[in-house]
Amino acid sequence: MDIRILAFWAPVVCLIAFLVLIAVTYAFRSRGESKHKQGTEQEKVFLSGEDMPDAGMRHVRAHNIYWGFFESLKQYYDPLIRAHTGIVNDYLMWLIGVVAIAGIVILTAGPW
Amino acid sequence: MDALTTHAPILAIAVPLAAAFLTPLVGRLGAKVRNVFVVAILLFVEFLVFTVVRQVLTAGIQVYTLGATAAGLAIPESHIVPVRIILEVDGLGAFLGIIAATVALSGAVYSLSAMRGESGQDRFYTLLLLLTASMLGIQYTGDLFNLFVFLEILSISGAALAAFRTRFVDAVEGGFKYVIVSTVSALLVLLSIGIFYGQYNLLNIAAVSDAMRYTLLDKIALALLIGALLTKSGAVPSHWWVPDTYTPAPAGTSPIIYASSLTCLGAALRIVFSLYGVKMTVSAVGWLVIVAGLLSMFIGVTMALRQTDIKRLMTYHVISQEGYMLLGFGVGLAVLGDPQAVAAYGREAIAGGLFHVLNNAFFKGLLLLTGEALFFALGTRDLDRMGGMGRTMKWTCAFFIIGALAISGIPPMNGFASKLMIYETSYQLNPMLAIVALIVSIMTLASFTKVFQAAFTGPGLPEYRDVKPVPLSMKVGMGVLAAGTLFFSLFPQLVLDTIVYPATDALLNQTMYIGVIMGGS
Amino acid sequence: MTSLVVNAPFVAVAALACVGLYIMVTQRDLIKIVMGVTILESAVNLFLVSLGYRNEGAAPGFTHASGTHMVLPVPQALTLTSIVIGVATTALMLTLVILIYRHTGETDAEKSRRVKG
Amino acid sequence: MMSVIVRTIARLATPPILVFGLYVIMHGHVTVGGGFQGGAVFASATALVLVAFGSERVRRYITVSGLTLVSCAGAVLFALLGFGGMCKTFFYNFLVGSPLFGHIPEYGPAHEDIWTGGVIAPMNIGVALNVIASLSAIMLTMAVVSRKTGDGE
Repeated sequence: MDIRILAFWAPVVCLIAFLVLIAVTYAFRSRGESKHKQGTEQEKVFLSGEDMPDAGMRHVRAHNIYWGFFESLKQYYDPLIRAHTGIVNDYLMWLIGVVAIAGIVILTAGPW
Repeated sequence: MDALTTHAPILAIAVPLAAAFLTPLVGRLGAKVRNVFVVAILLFVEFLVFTVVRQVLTAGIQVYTLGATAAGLAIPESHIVPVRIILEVDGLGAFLGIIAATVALSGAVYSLSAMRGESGQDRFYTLLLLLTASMLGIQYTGDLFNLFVFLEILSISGAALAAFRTRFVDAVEGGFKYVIVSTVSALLVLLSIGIFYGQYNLLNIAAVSDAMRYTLLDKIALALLIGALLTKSGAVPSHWWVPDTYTPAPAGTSPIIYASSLTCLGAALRIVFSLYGVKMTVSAVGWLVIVAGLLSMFIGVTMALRQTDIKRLMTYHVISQEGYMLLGFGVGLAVLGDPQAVAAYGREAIAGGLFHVLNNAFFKGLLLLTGEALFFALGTRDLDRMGGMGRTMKWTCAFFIIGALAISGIPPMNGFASKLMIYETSYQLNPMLAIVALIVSIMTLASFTKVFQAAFTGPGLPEYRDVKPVPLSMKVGMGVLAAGTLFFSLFPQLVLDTIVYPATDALLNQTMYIGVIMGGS
Repeated sequence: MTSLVVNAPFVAVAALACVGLYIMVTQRDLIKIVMGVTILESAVNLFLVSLGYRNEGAAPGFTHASGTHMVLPVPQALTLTSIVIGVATTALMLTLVILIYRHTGETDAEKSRRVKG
Repeated sequence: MMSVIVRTIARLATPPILVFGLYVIMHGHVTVGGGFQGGAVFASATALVLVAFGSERVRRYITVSGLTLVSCAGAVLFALLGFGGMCKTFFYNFLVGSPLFGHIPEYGPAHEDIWTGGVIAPMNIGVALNVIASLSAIMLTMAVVSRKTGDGE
């Protein structure tokens, strides 16, 4: 009864490793170019010489994210979305269905 | 102090119940007095719950008999009535009690300022306290009928809370769907309780379990109970109500309603392990639970990826994480008849599931609260209309990162620890289970990256230029849950040894649960 | 014949439960769904009360009871509790239906639905 | 507001309904009945009055906030009686043997003795207060709400 799967898992060690990594990263970063000037053209994003668009235009909105994933899995998603009708009758039907499935499994299962 | 320890189980239920009805009276003295009253009561409940935990850990299963001359007299001297109405708190009840009390406390603190300006706050806190009392009641009771009564109180108060902001049409609709689905499932539970009473003339869980012969009627009752309680805990394929109900739940209530779903999961565990145990065909029921778990995981996470409503996205993760727990419990259940397999990985699987329940109550509750904080500040839940909120709402952003890292199972966090236990054990039953679980974990990370990218990063949007950070009490409410998450992350072994393994052993040791009441063994 | 008489309440329970479930699944009107839930509830209550019947047992009232064998009134207490809870749930359901009607002007489950997916 | 026949019948029927409700409440521990049953009977008088005289008129005498107060008071009374048994265990019948509802009846058929049952009789009263007030509040609210909806059409 004394097998512990988490016995080798030490989050504190993991945390210390992360802190060391962060320190190393910071050390590298501090060796970088220091001639950066606040409040000049250097702060702006360089877009092939174009002007930077407005904040609203620059932000990638939520529905654009993973668009390709949904597009390629259309065959999986379409029936799934259609099943989520939001009609309370369907919810009750599924509830009865779950009870029925559980009943069939339990009644047909033999001992062990 | 001694009397308090003896009476702690009933006080943990009765104090919030009585306070719920006192709240409207106290509310007449002013909003400040009422808020202090509610928080004080919940702090007291928290204290009582920890008293119960200490008692259970040191002195074994706690039995409290209502109306007897002494707390331990479960079976009356005259034997006219078979078993009195009792509370029987074992490791599982104590463990879930911590979740219920802590989440309720943080939710109530969060609501103090989040509810400011809403009308009918007295009723809000009444319902909140009722929900707390019913959660503790379900976990502590040793009586099937009380289980049903508390289940109904939980449904009614949960639905009324979900529909509390009646000015929103989705709130009313979510509350209606919840009350219909949970009433029907509670009626199915009552039907199976009737079946038990008709056969054995008993209502006590331990006594029914002792007399159980696993007849045809018992099988039907088991199917009814499993179907109803899985629905109440939001497992696929009857998870439909979960997003509709959780999404519009006001202020700090969505984590509490989530805790109530976990409570129903706890009730299912009580039924399956303590009431039926090895008397049923455990492998069939175990695989049923595993399949429900896999479906919940996969469908939950794939639906979550698509959502653009921040809270709706998070509620689909509620379903998906429910799947992990069910996978753990199912693996443990499937091998329950085989003591060697239980020792090799069954016990660890159940412990992993329970640890995931504990972790989820904290980090998932935290995420739901951050979603509500964004709604509070911006007046919208639509991710498409958000952006750059990490610049103004720094605390909310930090809490979100903690919760998101934990739920996706990124190594130093507690979500990784509990998921690791589930992967390792389910791999030993069937490698496919662990593979599905890993894929789902990746998709979880992907969907929270999407939320983080859409809501917190990016340039500060002009329409939200004068958004203010959330008030102090909301930060405190989220902070309690975040602190819990970090604590479980840093000391998983301590938490497992102190509360999770006792709860696991309480589930596995059915003879002990029966023997405490019926004597013998 | 006697088995039919003894089992008549249980047949009624099954019939009522089927009617309730059928209404809940097929009828789209919210009020009718609430009615279906209430019918299912009465089926369960009838089931509990029928379980309480004991041959030649007296009603457990302490006045003018005949004989000395009284029925243990547990099923009756359960039924009563379940009726009380039923009143509360029905009131809540009807309140929410009224609110849905006020918001959407519909009592149809499909037309009044605002969230899905 | 209904026709004069309905109103007259309602005037005549209300007092007996109230008395019968009180009887069922007060004898709940010796005969069939109790707080909920009696409370429901009592509250049915509210329904009758509401239907016969209309919610506008009823609202002049009883308000929802007042009813909430009564209902909470009933629940608190019930809870206090439960806490009262804490000298032994919760819900312990601490009134047995005392002059207040404390007589111990003999086993089997007995004469009516209303002073039995211990805490059960006061608990019935608490439950009845709660049930009367909350049922009336529900009916009053629904009457008012449905009136408003009717006007909006």
